[in-house]
Amino acid sequence: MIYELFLILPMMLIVLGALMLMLLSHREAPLNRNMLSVLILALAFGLTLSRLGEAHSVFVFEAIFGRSFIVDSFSTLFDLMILGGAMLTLLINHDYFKSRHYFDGDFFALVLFAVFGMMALSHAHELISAFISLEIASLSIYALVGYNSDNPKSREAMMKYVVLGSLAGALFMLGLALIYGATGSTELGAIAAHIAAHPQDAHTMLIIGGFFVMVTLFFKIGAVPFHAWVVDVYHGAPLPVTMLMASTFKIALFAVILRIYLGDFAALGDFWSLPLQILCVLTLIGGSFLALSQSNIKRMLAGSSVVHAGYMLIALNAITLGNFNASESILFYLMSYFISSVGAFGILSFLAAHEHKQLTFEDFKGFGYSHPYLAAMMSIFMLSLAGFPSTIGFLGKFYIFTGAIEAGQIALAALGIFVAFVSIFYYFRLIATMYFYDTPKTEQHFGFDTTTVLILLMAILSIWGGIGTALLPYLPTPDALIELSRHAITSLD
Amino acid sequence: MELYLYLALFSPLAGSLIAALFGARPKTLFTGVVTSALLGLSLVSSTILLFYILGGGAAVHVEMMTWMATGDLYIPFGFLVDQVSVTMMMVVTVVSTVVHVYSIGYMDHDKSFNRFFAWLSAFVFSMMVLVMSDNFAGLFIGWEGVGLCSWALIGFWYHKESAIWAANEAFIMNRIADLGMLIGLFLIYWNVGSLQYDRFFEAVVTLDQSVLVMIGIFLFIGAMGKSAQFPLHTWLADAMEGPTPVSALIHAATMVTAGVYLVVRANPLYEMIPEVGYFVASLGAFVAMFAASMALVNRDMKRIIAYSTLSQLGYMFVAAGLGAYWVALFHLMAHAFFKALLFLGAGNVMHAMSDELDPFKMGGLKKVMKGTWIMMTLASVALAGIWPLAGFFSKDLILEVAFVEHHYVLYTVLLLTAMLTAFYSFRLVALIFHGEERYKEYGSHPHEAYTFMLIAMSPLALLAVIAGFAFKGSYIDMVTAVLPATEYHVHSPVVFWIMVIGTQLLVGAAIAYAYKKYQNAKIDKAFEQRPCYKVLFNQYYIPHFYEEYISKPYRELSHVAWKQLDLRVVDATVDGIATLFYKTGEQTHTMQNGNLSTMLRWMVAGTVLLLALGVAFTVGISVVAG
Amino acid sequence: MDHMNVANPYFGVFVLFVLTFGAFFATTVIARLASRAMAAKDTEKLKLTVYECGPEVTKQPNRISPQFYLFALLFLLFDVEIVFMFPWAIDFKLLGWFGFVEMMLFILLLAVGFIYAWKKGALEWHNIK
Amino acid sequence: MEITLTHYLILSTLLFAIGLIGVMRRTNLLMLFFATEILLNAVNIGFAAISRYYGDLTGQMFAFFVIAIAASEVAVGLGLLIVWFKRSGGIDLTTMTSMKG
Repeated sequence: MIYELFLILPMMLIVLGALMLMLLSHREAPLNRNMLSVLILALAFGLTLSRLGEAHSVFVFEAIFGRSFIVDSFSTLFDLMILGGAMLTLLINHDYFKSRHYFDGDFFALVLFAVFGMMALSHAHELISAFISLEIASLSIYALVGYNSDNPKSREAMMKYVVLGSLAGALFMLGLALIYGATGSTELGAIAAHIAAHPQDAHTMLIIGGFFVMVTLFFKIGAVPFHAWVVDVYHGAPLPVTMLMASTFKIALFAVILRIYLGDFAALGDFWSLPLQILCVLTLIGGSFLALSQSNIKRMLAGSSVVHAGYMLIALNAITLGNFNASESILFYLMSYFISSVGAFGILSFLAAHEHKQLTFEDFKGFGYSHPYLAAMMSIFMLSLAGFPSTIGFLGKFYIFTGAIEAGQIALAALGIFVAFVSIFYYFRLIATMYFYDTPKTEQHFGFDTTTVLILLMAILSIWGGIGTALLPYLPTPDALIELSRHAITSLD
Repeated sequence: MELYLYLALFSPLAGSLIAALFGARPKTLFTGVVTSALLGLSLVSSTILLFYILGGGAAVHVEMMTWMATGDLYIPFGFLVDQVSVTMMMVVTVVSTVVHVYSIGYMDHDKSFNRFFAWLSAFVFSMMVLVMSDNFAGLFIGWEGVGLCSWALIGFWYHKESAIWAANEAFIMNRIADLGMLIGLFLIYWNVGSLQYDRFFEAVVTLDQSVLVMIGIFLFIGAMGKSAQFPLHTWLADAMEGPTPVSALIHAATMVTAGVYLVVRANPLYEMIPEVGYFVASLGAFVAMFAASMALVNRDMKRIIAYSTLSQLGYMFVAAGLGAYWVALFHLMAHAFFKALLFLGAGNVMHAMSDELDPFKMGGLKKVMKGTWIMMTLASVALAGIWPLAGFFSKDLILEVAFVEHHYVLYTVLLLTAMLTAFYSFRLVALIFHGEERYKEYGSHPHEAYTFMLIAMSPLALLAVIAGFAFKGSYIDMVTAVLPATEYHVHSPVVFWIMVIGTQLLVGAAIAYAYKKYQNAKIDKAFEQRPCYKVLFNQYYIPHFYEEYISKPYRELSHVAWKQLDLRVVDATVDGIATLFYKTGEQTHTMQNGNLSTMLRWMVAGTVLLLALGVAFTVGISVVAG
Repeated sequence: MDHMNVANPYFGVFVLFVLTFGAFFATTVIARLASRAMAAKDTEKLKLTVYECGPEVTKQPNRISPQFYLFALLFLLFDVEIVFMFPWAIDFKLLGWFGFVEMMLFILLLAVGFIYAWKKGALEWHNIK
Repeated sequence: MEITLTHYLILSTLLFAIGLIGVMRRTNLLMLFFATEILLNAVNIGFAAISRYYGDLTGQMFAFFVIAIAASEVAVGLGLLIVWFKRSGGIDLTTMTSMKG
């Protein structure tokens, strides 16, 4: 009982913190709300960290919740990634929060609610719970997207996201109804038992239901053809929210996708693989087109996030074909994408906070001379996102492609490599813009504060993750990360 | 020895980092001196390694770290100094040290002085990684690194539109080729399970012939990009937009020879697939001739030298393709010395003439620029292949190889090219240094370069003179320890002497003709109207061809794809029937028109599509199973 | 339990989705056809303008305060939570103390939301600008 | 004629189809929210019917959850709609195209 309480303590902390921030929001701020929420997240992070590495798999309060709520090594790792991600997102936007007047207490309460939803998502062992968690996270994010209601773009983005999101939610529920009809349960274990107990060709209804569930999840990660919202919503949302959606929310979504694919629907892998392959191809190509045609950096990064989702779908496809090792590559890729994209967005946020720019390519002309250090770091992030060797992004892609080849998906791996080459064009466009134009502005002073230090940290991580390993023998390495994810995934079996 | 290995490898990196620290500051002489000194250190270490290897020492092999180790994937990261790589190290360090010192003077007035040295040293480091790596992964990292540095250095004067364009062109062409190379590496890894050279070469004999051919072809595609072989050659001439020391170091002596190095390094592979080797040799001979012909009429000093580089790379590929790897490497080395010298001389001339590139606007410069004149003449003699300078020994060997291997067509082509080479080299020398002082019409006031720049160039001049007869013997002894030691001798001494003397006479005649024609040449208008002149002057219209048939259609296509195809596809799937019947013409329904309704329709359409696939698939499986 | 019994008719989901698309296109086409068929063929501009010297049609200004909608929304939200109390009330005796505590927690959470709305001034009727 | 599970399920799917058509056809934002409500309630019918078929009450509990979630979604959506209307004076979604490309 006490142990189980301890297991869910981090989540309770987040909820209580969110409620507290919510109730305090009308007061004059006695202390920095940003730091307060970071503190809460850090506390939860520390509590979760104490469980890392220890193998466990517990259905929490089985008497009350049934088997709908699980705490295992897998969810622990994902909790850490989500909490860490949210923490870094809040910290790196420190300057941005200070520069805009509309970030009051409610904002941080909503962020914490969203984080709670994401954590619950990684713990859900039952589809209704998964849906409710998804909705908690999504509803908070809807509100966050439209938080600056004075900005028409922000409002428009929120409206689009809400309408599309409710359609996606309805599809999820339809799928759930079908699964419930086919198996009589929505608990993942019971579904798996049902699949095992019946012949392969008797699952038509279950598979159709599964498709609808997947459509919703793919909608949320922005796979083509469910991507229409991505660019507009990322563009319209306030920068910190864009970061939260691009990195942390995606991590949580992959938690539930992996749990469904690896744990329980694994036996039906054959059925997913063809549609998934087509989705991969569409996502990789469509995303590249999206990213290529943008003139705003935020929109370009949004388009490229679609492509990155496509890479992870390649690995997902390898999983459906039986190469379960590919799931580590997804985890690693999530981390590498997180590091590089948070860094890149961090620079955008720094600029937006200090110079109030529109963040188009135009604004970056001569950036390499007005801000040499930030420009160098931006180049590192772009290289890492493009998958240039000796960055963490390269390793991430390398694992994904080798995993795909091991699963026999050579064509997809080749397409992935090709798309990676295409991506060099739009990432290098930014680097070229930064260095190949003169600027009338003089060099700006580079000061160390929360934002810049974190950006620097991300840059170092990008490089260290790519080459680090044996240079500094006693530091943890990307391999350690892979080991960690492998360990986490064993708890799903 | 390991210490020297690390010193040779990492001192350029240290220099680059130090210079980068001052990257955005105004010029400080300090950075130039420090990077040059560190390169000198690298040169000394390489020399020590060279003497160690020459003295019969075993190849130095260190495994520095494990780059990736997870599960079945184990990529150690190590360095290897053997007879082949030590040759390359010497070439790289000698030329780059000279170029660094020279650049202190050449870049004297540039406001981005420090940035230049940061990139230049970074380039040297990448190149050292490329040649010293003991596996294909390391080679590829170096390969990408030199590409990146070359991109930054070609576009160094980023305020010039043409420089940006040239940098991007070089980068894109190289990416296309790198894609081929990457596929080759994947094939190797896929079939051998390792990217280590030794593991791969052990496994070569067991692999299927077709696999080997595929690997050979894909690796060579990579080499074609880096070494600017036809049809990816256009970037090299345009890369001359960069500063001249960059052209000397990167686009003449080192980076462009990386392709040759790759083929030489992979010699056990190419031994197994002579048909690919023959293709390499034929392409090489073609490029040699093709590039030389373009150099004949060009009116841009640096481009002429660039085409000559291209042509000499062709020679190297002939040798490598025919299995004479050590000959290719020997020519690579000799070529690096005299070609870098030629470029640096051209740099002096450019400085003197305030960046004028047209040799027709010079003439008679030997009076004011005696030192440069002597050095460029020496380099041109070496390039033309006159005894006893370096070019004679290496180039003549390649001709002999072609002859001995009974490839008489290749031999003839190469012989002709040798004449063309002599002609265009001395056309350039004659136009610049001899004849009337035409520059006076254009109001230039030429002056000799700083003395220390000339002194910096002198080691290259010395090497261009003696590299042939002084080193040939010991070089062959050393390098044939790892490369196939085939002797190429024309058996009949009579034939041999006829060949040698005949070649010398032909080359001499070409030189004489060049002097006669261009000593006092005015621009010959009638000659310029001839079609063959036009074809050559416009580089066989290949850049036009690329622009017209690749770049333009690509732009058109993407435009059409976006505006038309997309419109049609969306309307066909979403609004299809309606638009078929009615030309609504209200507003374009592109994919991202920002309209929520379109988004919703996309979403539903996608769901239905996925569902249809899923159902078709499951029904299919049920039918098969049932 | 014969699951195919359920599965077979639901197999029609797919068919219905296709029909949905058919219906979507059909209604689009019919609407356009109809509007074209019934539209006045004489498209003389003047006929479509506002009558002679008549003033521009003004919209009825929205006299209902937005606050009213906010109230309605809050009512909706809290009202819907009743559905969770209804089954609890029916089985109150069966669930006993455990159920009671659980429901109190639920109501507490609702109360937090209510306090929040209150403090935010969402319930102040006269605060209309 | 006895009304079986099949009939309920067909009803639910028909409703879902109607909702989908509404989602695709409507340009009035309010109508869009109506359409999504129809979608969710179509699913509710399915849940209730299947729950009855299995004699398992959980399905009906799911329906409750769906109602609550639908309400919160609509609350968020309508709240935004009010703001939208106050600022732009209309709720037609064809005006919502300030971002494109």
